[in-house]
Amino acid sequence: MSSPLNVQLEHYEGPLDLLLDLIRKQEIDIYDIPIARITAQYLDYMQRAAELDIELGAEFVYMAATLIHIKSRMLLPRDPALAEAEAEEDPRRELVERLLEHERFKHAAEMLYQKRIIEEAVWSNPQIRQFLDEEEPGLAVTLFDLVKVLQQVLERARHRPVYEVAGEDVSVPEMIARLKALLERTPAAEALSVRELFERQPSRRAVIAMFLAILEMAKMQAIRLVQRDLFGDIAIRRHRRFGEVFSSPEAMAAIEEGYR
Amino acid sequence: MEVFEVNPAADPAEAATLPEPQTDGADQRLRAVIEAIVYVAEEPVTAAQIAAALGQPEETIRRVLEALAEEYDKPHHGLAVRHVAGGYKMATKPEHHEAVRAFVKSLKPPLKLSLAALETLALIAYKQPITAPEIMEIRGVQGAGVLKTLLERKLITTAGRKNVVGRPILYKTTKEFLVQFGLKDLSELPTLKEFDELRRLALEEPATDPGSGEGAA
Amino acid sequence: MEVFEVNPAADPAEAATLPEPQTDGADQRLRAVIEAIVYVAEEPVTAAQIAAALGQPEETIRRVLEALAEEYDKPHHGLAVRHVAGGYKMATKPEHHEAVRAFVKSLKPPLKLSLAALETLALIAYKQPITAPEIMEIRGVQGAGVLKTLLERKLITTAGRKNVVGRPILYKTTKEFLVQFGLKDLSELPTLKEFDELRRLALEEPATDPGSGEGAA
Repeated sequence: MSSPLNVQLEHYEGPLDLLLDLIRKQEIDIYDIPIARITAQYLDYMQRAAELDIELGAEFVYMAATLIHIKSRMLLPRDPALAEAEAEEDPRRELVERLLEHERFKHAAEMLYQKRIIEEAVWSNPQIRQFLDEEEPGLAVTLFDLVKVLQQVLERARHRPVYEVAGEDVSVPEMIARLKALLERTPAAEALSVRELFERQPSRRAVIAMFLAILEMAKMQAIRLVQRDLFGDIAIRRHRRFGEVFSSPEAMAAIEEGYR
Repeated sequence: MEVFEVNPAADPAEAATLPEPQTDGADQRLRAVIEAIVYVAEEPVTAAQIAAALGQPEETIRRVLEALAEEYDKPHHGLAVRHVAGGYKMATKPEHHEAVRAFVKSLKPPLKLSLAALETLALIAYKQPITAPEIMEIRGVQGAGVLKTLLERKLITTAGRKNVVGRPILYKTTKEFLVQFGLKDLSELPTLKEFDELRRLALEEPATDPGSGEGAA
Repeated sequence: MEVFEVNPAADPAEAATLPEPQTDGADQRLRAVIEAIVYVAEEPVTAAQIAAALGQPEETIRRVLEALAEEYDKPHHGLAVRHVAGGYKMATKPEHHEAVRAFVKSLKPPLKLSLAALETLALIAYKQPITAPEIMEIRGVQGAGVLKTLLERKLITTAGRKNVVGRPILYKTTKEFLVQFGLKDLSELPTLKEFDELRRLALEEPATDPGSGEGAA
């Protein structure tokens, strides 16, 4: 059997590629494929692939079956009466349509490739960086900014050698009491840096306790959170209701109850 | 498309005496601003975006952009204002690539795509939105492996799910695809029919075929 | 180095038969190449550098550069070719900076996430609602910072607390997340299994496994 694939066994992406190559290399009219010849050549390819230990996908086997099926249908004698009335469906038709569709996309791929070659010869040099503002300043302090600071501190603490003092196990109510005392010693107009407050804590647990204490006090409206700009340091200062909040004994009792 | 001439020196006599574009100050300024914007922008800019930012009618901006593109198209310019991905983008002209390459600092990595990937990309470009099983069916190959490559390169993206058994994911091409392939929009792609013509011309086959009328498939 | 071979206008024969009105093709082309080079270069380029690259006399290049600077100096241009640090550099004219800035500000910045943020977002999208400790455990790194970014970008939001020790906050994705990722609803997210499938096929390259249908566990 003469084969157009004599020199070396080419690699085909799939059976359609193989079929198309057989048809085009031999300049066969795709609308009148000599199915017996093509089937033989197709099977020959599969045979040699097997000899060379090249594994072909299941789709190659499936296509072989399709080809053999078409070949057998072509061999069936045609009903002359039927052939007169209406042209019998060509058993090859569906395969031809698939091959043509496949070929269209091979051409389309080629077209895309050409376009890429042009694009690779073209350069842009946008200068947008010069016009990108650094982040917008402003905005009120949210809980979220607070978390941002906590995260920074914890991150740094993680890379620092940790000296956890075993005995130093502060509860949140205790921390609130400490913070309250600290604020009372601080002039009302002055703000305390949250970052510094965190950094002063000896352990991670204490940092968390301080964090929760600040949250509680903000909720109680004992303190106000202030920030100059979005990435600026967050600070706390006494709320105008500071004295009022701590004057009622129930407030602290409720917190202590909550953390029991 | 109709192109409005910003330059009133369209009169041949006037053009002879006045080689400069004789536009009034405001027009000149608008042209200058738009040139600066197109130069600065990283992504293709649309007339609508510029119109919104400058508070000018979109149609005016579009006309200036077209005039700008036309002006830069002339051979004494090494830059071009190209119509890409629905917007305008400034870039060097491809014919100067050899000389320009030497001065490019960061060489962009080439978008190396295998033939299989390009075929799949073409398939998605023409048939979108399309599912992986449909792609495999047309390509006659079981592997949908190139989809991952195309997704990673941001040339395709998912487009919901198809309401058939198994609800397979649909894929479509992205804006990045248009940019990477220098396409104005998807309609700029040649039709699949045109590829048939191409093949016919190449092979000089008679145009009598049963296969060309398969629009329903 | 000779670089003038691509342009058909530079062909001497053609130039002879088609007399150009003002400048000849080679002059135009040289101007174009230099314009492209000045545009592309990150640092100011000198006449000497261009001369060396193009194999042209430095004096010729200098003249073209000067002419280019003069041309861009005109008010209808928003760009300028300025003489700085011994070389030439293209830049936007300062008088248009306000307009350019207004334009840049009006652009919706594309969603850019760090790898860590993306990993975290993916975990939340697929495992929602999920707590921070759970995310950390899966990622094997402490990633509270990315949750913050994701919350800031409104891609995730809190979803109550989990009833375990410490009652950690649960996170889920938002509507904005769907918008950003072009999803109608969460069911459109590719499943982890589908993703594995894509990966597996990509690794396999040409499909060789006849039983590749649904073997994946």
